[in-house]
Amino acid sequence: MPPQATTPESAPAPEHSLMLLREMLRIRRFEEKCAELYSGGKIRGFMHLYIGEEAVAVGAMQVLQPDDAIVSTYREHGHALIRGVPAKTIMAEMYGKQEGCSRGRGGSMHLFDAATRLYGGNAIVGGGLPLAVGLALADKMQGRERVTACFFGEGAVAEGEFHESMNLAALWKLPVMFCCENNLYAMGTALRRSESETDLCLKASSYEIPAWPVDGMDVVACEEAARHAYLSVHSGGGPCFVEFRTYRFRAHSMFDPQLYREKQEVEEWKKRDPLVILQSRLEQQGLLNAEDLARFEDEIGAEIAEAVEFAEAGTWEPVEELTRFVYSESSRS
Amino acid sequence: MPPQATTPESAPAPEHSLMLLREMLRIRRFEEKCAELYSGGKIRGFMHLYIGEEAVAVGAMQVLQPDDAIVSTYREHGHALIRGVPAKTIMAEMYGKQEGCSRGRGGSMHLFDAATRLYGGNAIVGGGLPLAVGLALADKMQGRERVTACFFGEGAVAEGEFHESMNLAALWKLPVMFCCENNLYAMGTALRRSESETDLCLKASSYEIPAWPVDGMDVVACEEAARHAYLSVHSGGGPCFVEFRTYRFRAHSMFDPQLYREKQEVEEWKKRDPLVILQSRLEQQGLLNAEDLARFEDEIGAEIAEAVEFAEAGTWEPVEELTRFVYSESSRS
Amino acid sequence: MSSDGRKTVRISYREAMRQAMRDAMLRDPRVFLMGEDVGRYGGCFAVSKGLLEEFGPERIRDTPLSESAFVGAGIGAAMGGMRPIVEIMTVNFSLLALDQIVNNAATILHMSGGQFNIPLVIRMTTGAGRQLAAQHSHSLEGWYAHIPGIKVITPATLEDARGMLWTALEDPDPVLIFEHGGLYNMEGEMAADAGAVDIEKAAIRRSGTDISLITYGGTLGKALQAAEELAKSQISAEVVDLRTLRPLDTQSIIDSVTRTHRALVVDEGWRSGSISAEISARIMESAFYDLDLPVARICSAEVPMPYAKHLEESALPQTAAIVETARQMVGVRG
Amino acid sequence: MSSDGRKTVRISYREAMRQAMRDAMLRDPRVFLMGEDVGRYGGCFAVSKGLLEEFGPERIRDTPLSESAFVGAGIGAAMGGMRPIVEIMTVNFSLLALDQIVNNAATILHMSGGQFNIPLVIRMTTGAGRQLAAQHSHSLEGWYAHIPGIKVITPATLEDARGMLWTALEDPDPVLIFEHGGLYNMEGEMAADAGAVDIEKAAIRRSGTDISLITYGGTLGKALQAAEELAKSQISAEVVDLRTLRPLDTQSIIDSVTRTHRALVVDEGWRSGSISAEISARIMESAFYDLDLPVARICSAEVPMPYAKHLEESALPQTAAIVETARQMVGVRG
Ligand SMILES: Cc1ncc(C[n+]2csc(CCOP(=O)(O)OP(=O)(O)O)c2C)c(N)n1
Ligand SMILES: Cc1ncc(C[n+]2csc(CCOP(=O)(O)OP(=O)(O)O)c2C)c(N)n1
Ligand SMILES: [Mg+2]
Ligand SMILES: [Mg+2]
Repeated sequence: MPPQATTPESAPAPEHSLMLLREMLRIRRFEEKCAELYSGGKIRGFMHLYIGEEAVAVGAMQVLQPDDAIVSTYREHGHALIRGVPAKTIMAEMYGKQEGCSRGRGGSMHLFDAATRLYGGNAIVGGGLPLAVGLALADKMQGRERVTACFFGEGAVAEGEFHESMNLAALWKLPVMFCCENNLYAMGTALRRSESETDLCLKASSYEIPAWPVDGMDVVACEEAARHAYLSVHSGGGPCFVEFRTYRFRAHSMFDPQLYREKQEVEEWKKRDPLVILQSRLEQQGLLNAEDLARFEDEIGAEIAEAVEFAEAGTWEPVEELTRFVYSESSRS
Repeated sequence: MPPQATTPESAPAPEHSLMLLREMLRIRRFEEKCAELYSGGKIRGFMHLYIGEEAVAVGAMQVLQPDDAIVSTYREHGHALIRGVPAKTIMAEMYGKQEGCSRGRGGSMHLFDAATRLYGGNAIVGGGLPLAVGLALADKMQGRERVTACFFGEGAVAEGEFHESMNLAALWKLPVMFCCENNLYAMGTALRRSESETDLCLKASSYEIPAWPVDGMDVVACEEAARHAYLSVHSGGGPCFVEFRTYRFRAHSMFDPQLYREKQEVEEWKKRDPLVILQSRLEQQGLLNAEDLARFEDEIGAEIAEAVEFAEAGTWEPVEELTRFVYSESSRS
Repeated sequence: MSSDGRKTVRISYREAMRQAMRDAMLRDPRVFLMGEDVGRYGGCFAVSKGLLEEFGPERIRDTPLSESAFVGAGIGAAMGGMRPIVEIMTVNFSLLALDQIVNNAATILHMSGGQFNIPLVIRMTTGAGRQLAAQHSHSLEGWYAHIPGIKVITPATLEDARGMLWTALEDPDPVLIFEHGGLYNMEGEMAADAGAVDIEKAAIRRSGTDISLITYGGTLGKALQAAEELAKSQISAEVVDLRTLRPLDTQSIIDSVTRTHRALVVDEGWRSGSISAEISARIMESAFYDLDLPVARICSAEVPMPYAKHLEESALPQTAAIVETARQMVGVRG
Repeated sequence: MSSDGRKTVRISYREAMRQAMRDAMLRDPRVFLMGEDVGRYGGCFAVSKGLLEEFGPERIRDTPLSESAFVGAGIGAAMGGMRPIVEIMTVNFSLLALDQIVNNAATILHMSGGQFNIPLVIRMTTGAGRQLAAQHSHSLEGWYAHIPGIKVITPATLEDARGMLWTALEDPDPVLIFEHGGLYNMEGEMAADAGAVDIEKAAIRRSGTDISLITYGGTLGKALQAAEELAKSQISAEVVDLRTLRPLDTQSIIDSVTRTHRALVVDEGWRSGSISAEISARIMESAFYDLDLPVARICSAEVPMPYAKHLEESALPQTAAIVETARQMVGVRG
């Protein structure tokens, strides 16, 4: 059962709300294009769409500052886009072109960007958590008041690396914002089939980490929850854990017959599409009109078209360079 | 601070109490001999003494049935002895003789015994927990009403394998009795320095596993707590977690200067020596007299002397047999 | 009809593997399958599709994402009298369970002085070639073959996909089965009554006299193509399929090399410390004086696998390189 | 005074390692040590004894028993601008952190297209010989050397124990340091001003003309003893200390073999798939025609290490076997 709509405490400024809607739309349209390009064979390998979960990345990213760090998973297109990695370098990456944000060596699951401190999509479930702990440790030891946001799915909670990382972050009071994207499934495994205790916040509490759930389909609520967490972490209170209750509208990856869930369930959740929720709310409040929406679509369409063009025009790294980046090229660290 | 003495709900029958005392004394004297033999170079490698923690093994073993299984750690002399592995085959094992319970291939950290279903001392912290889960799974799938008792120290709680095993056992409602021997230190690391939340039962609860602590210096209380857990597990209620609050009187292993704790603290705990507690209680109740004690000492002394003799007389496995037991000798499983 | 007149069926490697599991489940009630998404999802690569419906959730167990725990549980269950087939979705994730495999599965029989054997089978997908990048493209079967106490097998044909599992399940000790992800869709004719096959001997997949192409798993197909190619220029290449990487069937390797006097090892693992190094060393030790020229190796480039198709292809052993190298080697008349 | 007239001090391998860490902590505020019991306990093998008192708990960090998390945290901290020295108590436990080492430390520079390097040093004790049995006696440094993206070094002398760490810390990429547990108590004279040394080149520890004994780490001492022994019967053995297992200094190996025409590799790892196999294969590939006879290997028996002293000794490479094998090899005049 999808959670019911909650009206967020304080309504944000109109233009901010419009921006949130526009950002979610950017992810949605960008990924719809990715799906199309995947079918066309332009994008290969494993690709995991974020469609349905846009409110989480958009809400959470609002509170992060430029010098904060981000660690994500293989389902990270949304995080990269909203963090500010140019759509064109992301698209070029998925094409495997050297103009891509990881030079075409990473692909969809491994978007990295030093400029925005995106420490990668990580394709090992739970594998990013220890990295986030270490990034936060470095900040703390160097007296920098930064936060590291770590995104992972609820499936990762069963991994030993989750347990070890939560404890270490809490024990050392490190500035990590653990953002659990609970979309109820890990591939085909429902949360109730993988956890004896399905209340994830209760688990976080067992490490003495402040934790709370939030309606992951409501971008305003997501931003609010993220801000609570951010302030607590940033003020030196140690890590926080936010459970974003969301849902994946598409298949797990591009090869998933979805035998494990009812169409009916998906339809129920689609009624709570984060874009629809915010859009109708804004319309009710008379803050959104058809022109705005049309303008958004146009601008985003143009951005994506440009991204595709850029990727198409991109170049293949010469095979002679195959063995680059196994070790650093400068011999000093 | 050592916990204060608790008077157990129901006082056990006198002869049972005397037996408990005698069993604890067996471990104590056996290990004092081991320490002596280690200094003499008869026993080598790593050896970890259980002295101070005898009440846990003696209390817990009382409730186990012959066809139950046991998984332990490198600190398992007590578990093996009380489970019924003959003192002489344990001693021979520590000598490295082929008459040892593991043919001299395991040593102090790896006492195995098929007859009593002792699935080994395991020298990887946390490494035994998944094995216990699997043994319990096999029992459940084969409709056998057996219990697997899994002993481990509080230090293991920080390992990912603890987290994964607790969840799996709870998720599948497997008959595992998790016996956490909380002696407050993992080598030189105090619990408070390794866990953000030091209430271990609270952690167990986060997997929906029933959990309770018990004074690990009071053998009667230990037996009672173990019985509660056993009945719950045996009746199909899924796993239980018992935190035995105890203390290690000796060094972690034979090479430990104990820089990490105050002599004073050790002395405090020695006042709660499990043997002293039970002995004085029995004396007060007039259930124990000097003769009993003298007889115990004599019998145990004889048992140990025989064990040493047996080990001394034991033989070295021919080096030609070095590569045996890498693979099974019968080609069918 | 196959050459030997047995009735054959058209089948895929995936289906052969599934039949092997189904057959094992039917033959022995102690057998069960446990792993991530083996049930409701139907298996990450659809290998176990339909088994949940047929055998139920007790014997087709979906596990949480806890590689170390469920592999360890497989070891425990094996000691407890079951015959578990533990599926680790891919070799890449098996690193999270390595402690259980190396410190428990491989050692307990020995540490217990022979008291407790571990009749466990662990299946996992291995290999690159599908643009899955650095964390999803490992070929570590040769690396696993370094560990005493476990056996490592690599079915590369339909018959082996169909027949190795049962033999592995009957083995008293832990057997790791590596299935190359690129093989699942391979289709062909297989004897309708195909059943258990040995897991000890290497197989000559094609006889030849000029050079031995020694390989296994995902690169067997490339080696056979190369041999076909070489035949056009009158070079007769023998193709040896190792089948089992531990214990290695050294004798078959040596026999082939003493016939052909030239050896080229093809292996998808990274070159340094690969199984191909071990094979080269064993030939050095046992057939040095039969060699017309040094044993050569074609392995994967020593680089984390790049995503870009052209880079990945250039990192992997390819038929053209095998042909080219073999030509040069045969050109060098001993 | 040493031969070259530099002032020397008597020191143990343990103390040299400690001085190296202390020196690094003093030289670079970004350096810190993190691991199990490195602080209050003083280090499982007393290597970090006293450092907590000098540098405090911020820079000498005791960790919980969470190998995967604190190794991963080391990777993150390195990306965050620190220069962590992560101590894994022994190689046996490193298997619990292998996912972080192989899937993250070794791949991130590459997956990020060169954006994020990992200046991380991981130290661990390795090896057998102290009757610690099957779960505490692994020698996996050669196994780790299979992984592209990391470097593997094995200090076997006082100078290397003192000098390799700093160079490793200055390296922009992950470096794994394997310290053989049997070396800590080794004492000897070391130049008082001993400092950083390279971590690229193998070293000739003793020159010879009849045979090359190629080894590293815990078996260097045995090889040198063997050479001493062989000298008595007029056999001149050259002893090559590899020092770094990845990347291997192939040139130095080949140079030595082309001089001596005979090679015996001594390695405490299990034989199959050991680093010695890679060395044999490389010699095959680059010095085949210079060999008077096949390269030979003396490795550990392929068995989980038994506890009993006599069995453990018979499982490990021993001086006598090196001497005997070398004698036979030199007996065979090419
Ligand atoms: C350690 C590990 N085990 C298994 C996999 C295969 N796998 C990839 S995604 C996935 C599901 C993860 O679910 P969740 O953490 O909830 O994230 P979501 O995909 O729902 O966003 C699995 C099992 C993996 N990549 N890593
Ligand atoms: C995975 C692993 N890490 C580290 C060690 C080294 N070690 C051996 S015993 C020990 C302390 C364990 O403490 P605890 O679990 O509390 O058990 P105790 O020794 O107190 O009985 C450590 C760190 C190990 N054996 N295994
Ligand atoms: Mg999920
Ligand atoms: Mg303890």
